[in-house]
Amino acid sequence: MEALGQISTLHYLVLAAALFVLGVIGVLTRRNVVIILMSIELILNAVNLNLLAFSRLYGLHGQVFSIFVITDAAAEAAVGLGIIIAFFRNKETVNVDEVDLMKW
Amino acid sequence: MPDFLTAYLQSNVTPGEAGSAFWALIYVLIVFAGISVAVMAMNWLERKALAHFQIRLGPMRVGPHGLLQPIADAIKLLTKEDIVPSAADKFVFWLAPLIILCASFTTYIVVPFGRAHAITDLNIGILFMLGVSSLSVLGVVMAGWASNSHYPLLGALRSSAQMVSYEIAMGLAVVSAVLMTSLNPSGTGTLSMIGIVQAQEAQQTWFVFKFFPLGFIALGVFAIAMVAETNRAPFDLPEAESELTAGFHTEYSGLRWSLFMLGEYAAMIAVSSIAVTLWLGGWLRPFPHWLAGQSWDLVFSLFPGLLFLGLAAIAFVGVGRMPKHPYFKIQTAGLAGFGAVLGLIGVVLFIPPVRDRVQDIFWFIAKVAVFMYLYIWYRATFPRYRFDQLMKVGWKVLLPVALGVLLLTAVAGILF
Amino acid sequence: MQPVATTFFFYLLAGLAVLGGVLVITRRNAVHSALALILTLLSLAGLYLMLYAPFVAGVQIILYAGGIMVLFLFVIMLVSIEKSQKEEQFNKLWLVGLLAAIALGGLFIGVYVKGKALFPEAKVVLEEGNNTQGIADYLYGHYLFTFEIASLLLLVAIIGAVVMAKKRI
Amino acid sequence: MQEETKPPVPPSPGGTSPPANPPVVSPETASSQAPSVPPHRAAAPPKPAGPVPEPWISPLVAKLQGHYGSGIREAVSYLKQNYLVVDPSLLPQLLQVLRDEEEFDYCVDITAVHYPERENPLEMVWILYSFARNQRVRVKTAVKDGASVPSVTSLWPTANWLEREVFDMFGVRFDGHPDLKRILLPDGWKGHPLRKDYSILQQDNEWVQINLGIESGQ
Amino acid sequence: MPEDATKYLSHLELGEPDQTFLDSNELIINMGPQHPATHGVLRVILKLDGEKVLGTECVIGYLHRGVEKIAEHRTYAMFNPYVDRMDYVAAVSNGLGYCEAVEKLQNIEAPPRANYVRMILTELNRVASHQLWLGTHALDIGAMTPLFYTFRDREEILKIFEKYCGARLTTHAFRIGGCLYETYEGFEQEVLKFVKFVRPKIDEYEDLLTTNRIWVERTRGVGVISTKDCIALGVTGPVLRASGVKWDLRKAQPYAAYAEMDFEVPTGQNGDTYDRYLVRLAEMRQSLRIIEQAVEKLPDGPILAKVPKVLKPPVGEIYHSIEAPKGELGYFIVSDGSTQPYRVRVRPPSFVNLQALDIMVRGQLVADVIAVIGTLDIVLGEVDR
Repeated sequence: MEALGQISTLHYLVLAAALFVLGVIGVLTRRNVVIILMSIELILNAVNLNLLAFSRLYGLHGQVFSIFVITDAAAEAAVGLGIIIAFFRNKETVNVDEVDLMKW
Repeated sequence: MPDFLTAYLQSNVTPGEAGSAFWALIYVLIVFAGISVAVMAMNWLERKALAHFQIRLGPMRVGPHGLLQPIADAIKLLTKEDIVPSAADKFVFWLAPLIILCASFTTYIVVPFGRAHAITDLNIGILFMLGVSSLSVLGVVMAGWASNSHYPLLGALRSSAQMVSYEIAMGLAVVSAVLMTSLNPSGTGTLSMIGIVQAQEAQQTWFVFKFFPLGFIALGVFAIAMVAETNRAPFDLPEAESELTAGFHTEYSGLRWSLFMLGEYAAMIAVSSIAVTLWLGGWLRPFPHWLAGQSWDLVFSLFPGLLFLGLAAIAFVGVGRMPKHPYFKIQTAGLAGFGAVLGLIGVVLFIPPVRDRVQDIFWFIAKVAVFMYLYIWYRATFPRYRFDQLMKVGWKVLLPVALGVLLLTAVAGILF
Repeated sequence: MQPVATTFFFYLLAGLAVLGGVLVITRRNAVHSALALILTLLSLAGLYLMLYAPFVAGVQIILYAGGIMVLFLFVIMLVSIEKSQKEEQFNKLWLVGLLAAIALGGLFIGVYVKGKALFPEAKVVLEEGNNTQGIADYLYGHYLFTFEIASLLLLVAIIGAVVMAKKRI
Repeated sequence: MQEETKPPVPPSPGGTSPPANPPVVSPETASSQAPSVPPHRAAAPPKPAGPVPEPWISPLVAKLQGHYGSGIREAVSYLKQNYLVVDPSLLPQLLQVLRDEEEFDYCVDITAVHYPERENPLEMVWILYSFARNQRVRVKTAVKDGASVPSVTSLWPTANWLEREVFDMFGVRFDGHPDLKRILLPDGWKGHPLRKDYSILQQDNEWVQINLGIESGQ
Repeated sequence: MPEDATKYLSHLELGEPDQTFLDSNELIINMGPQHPATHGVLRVILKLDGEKVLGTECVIGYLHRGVEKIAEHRTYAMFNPYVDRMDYVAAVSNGLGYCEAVEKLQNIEAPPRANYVRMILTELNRVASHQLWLGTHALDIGAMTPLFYTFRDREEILKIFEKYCGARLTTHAFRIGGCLYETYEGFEQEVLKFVKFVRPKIDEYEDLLTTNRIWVERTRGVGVISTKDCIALGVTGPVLRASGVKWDLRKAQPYAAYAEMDFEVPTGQNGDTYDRYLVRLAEMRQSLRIIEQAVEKLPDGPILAKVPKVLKPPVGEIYHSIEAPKGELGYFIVSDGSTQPYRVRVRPPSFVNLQALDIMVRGQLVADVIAVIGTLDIVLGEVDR
């Protein structure tokens, strides 16, 4: 444990980057819309972690912003899931590759 | 070691604040064991009280007046076959009761049983409690889904919809109480559980009487919402046995089922503790200012000991009324022993250092017990709401009332 | 209150968060994905506590773990997962996506390491006791307009969600 | 039904059955007793003269007879209870008239009695009641085995289950019934148990074996 | 009527069930036969739109014992105990209807004392039946406590039955031609004592429920059935009376000695579950009134008429019906002059009333189905016979 040393801001940033990348991989590669939405949540959380890590350096602004990000995530989840339900009702699937109509 | 103990006895902060990991651990163990025992006692009391409401006797066979019934039940549940439906999602099925249990037990980290009798004092205490207790919704949804059966799924959907909707009214009622904590010269309130009680102490009134009737209405909203939140009668639709058999835990049996029960009762005690802390002055004794003074302090500090002596007296009356037949010899001896233990506790509680140390906890528990009794009373009296009516009560009655109380509290806070 | 064993807890929580993230994007069953995401969210809440942001941690637990994820689980239960489980889980561009994402991650880390010099030496003293008040001051003072915009956003989201989820569009 | 001249009163045990016979009759004999057609003179002789069927004279009957003529075979009053025996061809109209014009708005019961020896073995019985008159009337008609009877579900929705039960128990088909299927017995059951040719010990062994997995239900 | 007759049709067009609960236009849910709220072995198939009921279909017959067939193979007297097994919570009423029907057919008259004893026992049984109904109905709606109260008080009635004829539930209290047993020593006092005991208890049930907000919300406007629908569906008993029809066979066509009794027929206006609850409670009070009067007027004399050893009713048929606690209970008996009935048809009130379930729950919620099944007061032993 000692070898790893004191936890610095960089540690948090690397963790946030890892989560961000995981989220991006999910968004780019998965076909299930629900899981894509969850990956987006993962990305938003990585951003939050970044904001909080920097807020240790620059003051409370980061924390306030992370609250806004969480608000945004809630709004996004509500609308996104609404879209998924509407989509599923019409297409009987949650596969994003099948969203290939401009109109139904 | 004695130094350690005396140092502890003289400290007046929670172990979390003191940064004492050892005492925090001890507290965690004590609180969790205490809650488990309280759940068992509550179980017994509920069965007995409900039985007497319903002109029955309730458990009578295991131990005198069924006193050992919870233990017998626990043994039965532990040794029961653990059935997992073959089509269930095994992992989630296994995880769900644990989540509910953890969610309801974790809340006790911030419950202040006394100024120094909490595991720790988080400065977001009430937020933490609401947040963690809202996690039990996850357990409910998971249990319903993992059972892979219609009734549990419908029960879980109902139950989670109910919990999520009542959380809002509950949160607003809590906010109005938190708002009251800011009515001090510095103008800053607190979210800390201990801070809230201290604010009531400083303002010389319980928040239930603050801006009467605003505090009272807020407590009312919270008291209704907390019954719905814990899925108890008359809001126990998720478990409406006449409609959905047993709701989300239909497929559970044995140990896992008992974990659900444990979680449910622990959550009941937890939300009651919130109500007591926020509105009923937490660990403060009744009439701290009206009946102030040394002698009154002394009188009130005698209550715990007197209560236990009273219980012991009841036990001994029971011993006297036991049938004299040799068949009841063990039972009689058991009851006498129980009475003796109660009496001993009562005597110990009269020792001055113990007395001073314990009376906070006593008043807190006494207030929580009132709410526990109310739970039983509701269950004996009320029919069950229908789902749409329940939603109507939550959204169209409690929510506007809570909002109004919040607004009026803010206005009152500025004016007075 | 001084955090204890910071290093240990950081690695524990970071490990759990990454594990959860990996599970989110690899699980076949969407419910398991959601549970993994909850694990990530809770460990992140722990990390927020370590970053002296208890209020954000509380909000994270209430809103994310207790609210948004319940919504997710609801929707997953409503849409039939049996069918989607049998389908191919990843789209055809998975390799490209993976490479792009890893490149992005490399870029990030590179920037962080290079830009380490930009981080101020001295940390701001964030008082845990005043955290909530501080946030409130910013929220209702400095960021009041943003706050109002956020409430408008939520209103729009509510209307949007209701419209979307209605039976007939 | 055309050449039937005798009123279709319930059968008597016939002259062969001595009145002082021991009461216990085995099921087989009971069901195979020949209900011959002689009219009601067979009322137990030793009894004090009990009530006998009398013609039912009332404006209602007069009106119906004026309307339907010989379609109303008989209008009888027995034990202060009135019944009409009518031709099956009159059926839906007559019942509709009774309901709409004579205020017999409550259909108490629909049932049947099986007389295997008769030419028209299934006697259908409609029991009607009028709230306005506080009066009951029974409408009876006899139909051939396998014949179907018009359904009165459109007149009285209550007939729905009652007719299903008659179908279940007697095998009478009802024309125009929306959902004629068995009600008390399981759907695949063979036989109609309340017919006299269905022994009390009889059961659909095949059904029992397939669906219950036991050799026999008895 | 034919144009709106379709609204009474209860068979469901069962489509492909939707597994997802999402477009739940055709969610089919099966309730029973093993379900705690179906009062026995009733199976109801529910077609739902979300929680809203689009239609129901009852599947009955799980308790079918062929009572009518058995009757054709028993003598008149031997069949008497079987009728107790139909509506087993109101066995005395069943027996009364059967005995009176056979008496009419045989042209015997029960002595006045027998009629009064019959009336007392039948009314006691009506109270017991309504008490059992109230307890189970309240339990279905979630109020647990009334069940224990009503069962405590029903116990006293069962004790009287037990003392009178040795049985508590399937009493076989009456015989053709009267009652077999003379009343026991202190019967009158005990019955009067019971009446005095139970009056305040009925107020007690009312205290618990009548003004209870949740109870009122759960029952008012739930399972409404109009007078017209009631008559069209042949619904009788308290359900009909709660819809505003003042019709009680005890008044309309008095049997036993009801003509000499002074009592009222309680009615409701709205035909909803709450009114049916009030009507039944009022009926219990009226029953107590009848009992008091009957005990007061209880004449002396023989309790059993002279009945031939072997009953051979003359050829003919009879339909006799009484007001059972659930509605019109009729017996249609065809005699061929032999010792055994040629055909016994029972017109079961529960069976006919159960048909109204569909129209009462359409458009309501699933939870109301349970309330409505409870308020119909069905006994599956009678539905299935």
